[in-house]
Amino acid sequence: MNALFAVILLAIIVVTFGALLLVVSGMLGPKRQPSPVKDMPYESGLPGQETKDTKVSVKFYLTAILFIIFDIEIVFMYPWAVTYLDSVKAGTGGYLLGAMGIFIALFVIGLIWEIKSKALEWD
Amino acid sequence: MGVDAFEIVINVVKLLVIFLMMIQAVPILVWVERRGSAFIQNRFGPNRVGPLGLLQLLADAVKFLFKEEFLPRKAVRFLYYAAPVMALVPGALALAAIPLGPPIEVSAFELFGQRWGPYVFKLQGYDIGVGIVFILGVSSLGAYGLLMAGWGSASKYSLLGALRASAQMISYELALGLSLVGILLVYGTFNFYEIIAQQQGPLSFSWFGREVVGPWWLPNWGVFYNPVGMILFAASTFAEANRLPFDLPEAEGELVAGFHTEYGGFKMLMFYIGEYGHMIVASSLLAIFYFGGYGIPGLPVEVLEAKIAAGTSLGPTGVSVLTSVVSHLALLVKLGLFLWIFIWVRWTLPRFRYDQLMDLGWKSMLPWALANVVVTAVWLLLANSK
Amino acid sequence: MLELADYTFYFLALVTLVGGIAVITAQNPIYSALWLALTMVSVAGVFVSLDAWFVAGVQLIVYAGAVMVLFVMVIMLFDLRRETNAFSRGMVSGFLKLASAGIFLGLIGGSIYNSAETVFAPPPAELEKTADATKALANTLFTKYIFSFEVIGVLLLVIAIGAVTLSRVQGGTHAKHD
Amino acid sequence: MPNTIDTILKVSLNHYLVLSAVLFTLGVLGVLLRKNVIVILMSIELMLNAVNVTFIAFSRYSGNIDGQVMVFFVMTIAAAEAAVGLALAVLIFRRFKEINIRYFEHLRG
Repeated sequence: MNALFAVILLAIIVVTFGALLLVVSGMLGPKRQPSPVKDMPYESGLPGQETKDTKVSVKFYLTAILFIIFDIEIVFMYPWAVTYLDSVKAGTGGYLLGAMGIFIALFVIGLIWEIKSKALEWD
Repeated sequence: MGVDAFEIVINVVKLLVIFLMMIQAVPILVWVERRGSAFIQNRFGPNRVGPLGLLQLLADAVKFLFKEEFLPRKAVRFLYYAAPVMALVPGALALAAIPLGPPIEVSAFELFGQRWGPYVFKLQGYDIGVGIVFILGVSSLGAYGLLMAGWGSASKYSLLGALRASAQMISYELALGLSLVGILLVYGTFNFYEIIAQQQGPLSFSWFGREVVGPWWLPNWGVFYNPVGMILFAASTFAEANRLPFDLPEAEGELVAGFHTEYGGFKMLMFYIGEYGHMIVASSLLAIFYFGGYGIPGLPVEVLEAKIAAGTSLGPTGVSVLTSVVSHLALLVKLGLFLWIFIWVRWTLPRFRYDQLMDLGWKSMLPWALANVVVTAVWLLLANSK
Repeated sequence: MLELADYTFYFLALVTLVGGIAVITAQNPIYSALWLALTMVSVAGVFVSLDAWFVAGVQLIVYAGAVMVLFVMVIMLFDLRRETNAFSRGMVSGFLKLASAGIFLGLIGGSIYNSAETVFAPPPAELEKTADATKALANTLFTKYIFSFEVIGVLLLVIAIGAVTLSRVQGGTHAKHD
Repeated sequence: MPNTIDTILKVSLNHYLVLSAVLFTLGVLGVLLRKNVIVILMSIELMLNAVNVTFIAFSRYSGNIDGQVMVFFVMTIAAAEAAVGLALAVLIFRRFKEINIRYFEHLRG
């Protein structure tokens, strides 16, 4: 409980510190001379061309979806891993290994399918 | 935060000090990085300002502070400014949860005519029972800083860089999380102190009901139980921190500077602080999980404390403080070594191509990490069966 | 006397509710997503205030670190900016919707208020310390709920295959009207 | 009577339940009022979070760990739902260049 308060306190401290730095460096820096060229987003020196839709590969979002699914499977392994040694010593390790074995087998099937279906191919 | 004023003040100061440690480590690391890269490439590096160029950092910081404020056209003002602040948060929160030394026991004392204590101060910002899960959770917030910067700048290089960076981060987070399962299996706890405590003393494990004990100088480190996990963990932390050979997000040839293309001055520096904070957290986790944390090989903390008590004429509080400081120095030595490896690798290995990077993460490291989990579990089952 | 724990709860509740309101009122989807991420983080804080440290960590890893990143990424991929008419139209239906949500809230609030004998009931003695709590969680998960656990495994496999297949579909919808 | 106010403000199970109820209602409002599918999905996540708060609160106040296990499952389902929902939203967007719930009636296997 106290740790929670400490975490919140530190988060507030960090954000305040960052905001303060922004403000201070904004006040100390020279005032800007606005000019349309300076305002342009960086474009390797060429005149900026703002296309309506930048082509971004759908692969990014596919990667994110697969990440969510595998991430959950990994999160399920944490409580298992923490309690595993205890149950091995208590003699029920085989059961726990079997339970997780099925789960990991499903994980592996999913992973093999993703690799075979070329969902993870980048060009 | 504590029972009385003294404890509360110390605990708040601890938070501030650990945060400042992260901030002040950055100029030093930048100096090491620049001098180190110069050394590797047979150059001089910054050597003009101050002895060995050490004051270069100060000059840089002052220069950064006096840079002009700049907001690109069409940028989303709030996100543009919030992104660098957000980049600071995960590193700072994660670092404060890492134990930097054994707890200091302060025995009761008299001050201002009042009786204080006894206290136990831990050398960390806050002690969280499930420290590993907390650090994983907090560092998974790192993607927001990148995404906000990419979106807020309204520049296509920034956007592409941010998307690449976050896709890379999440891909390697899988391997990272899975390589930790091996360590959790071996130690059976989420608590850093328990993990470090189990790594004290000589190498010893049970093998089919028989206790095997190694020579006294061979420490009981996690790396001997889980070498594959160590390699996977180290490699994925490189990718998480966006360091070479995984620094695709800021591949100069293709993306200018990635998600911080439009940033300059102190805002840029804040992204660097976030990145180095990530490196420091990763190095200390590597030290804690696989290399005994603040323990000294062949000299467990209790033995060290007894030796200090015997060798000096300090009171119990002094002995405790000295033990903590010595152990903390041991951790710092390990940290420095890993940080140097981070820098060394950057100037040695070439950069991956993006498809190679993703292939490595998904098709090599993830299966290896899975195999590591299965092998560790089976090994534990066999080794502990009678 | 109110303690630190109470103030912490009120702070977290405030952040949660402000985040929740901002999610449904922000006209720019990316702000909705970022506010929701904040809400998730403070809900994790609420979990911690209930001594559920492990679940709070999982909340951070899964929700704040994975699901919300996916949302933000999708919004960025499609370049969804400010929406001109983000809310569905219709005065009458809008009023009905608001009213029904209000009635719903009233129902829940009323039932909570009416269970007054538990209102000020003191909490039981603190649960086991975090490490043991996680182990207790694991023991329950892998004995009592083992079947659900394996079913979740199958579900995740199906989702993994289904999401990839969905993203490959080219046609399958009507041509655009109007 | 400051004492009574303190008793009411002292955090108990009901405070968590009220927080959860308000959060859930916000989610319902989001689903009813918004048109963008992605925002609707986010509102659903809001509702699921509210339910999770209830689970954890009851688990803590009745000293029963089952609630936490259930939260685990809810999170899994929520994440899976988000993954599939967003995949559908992407399909709609590719077709109509806009993510409006209206277009979902055109979905066909």
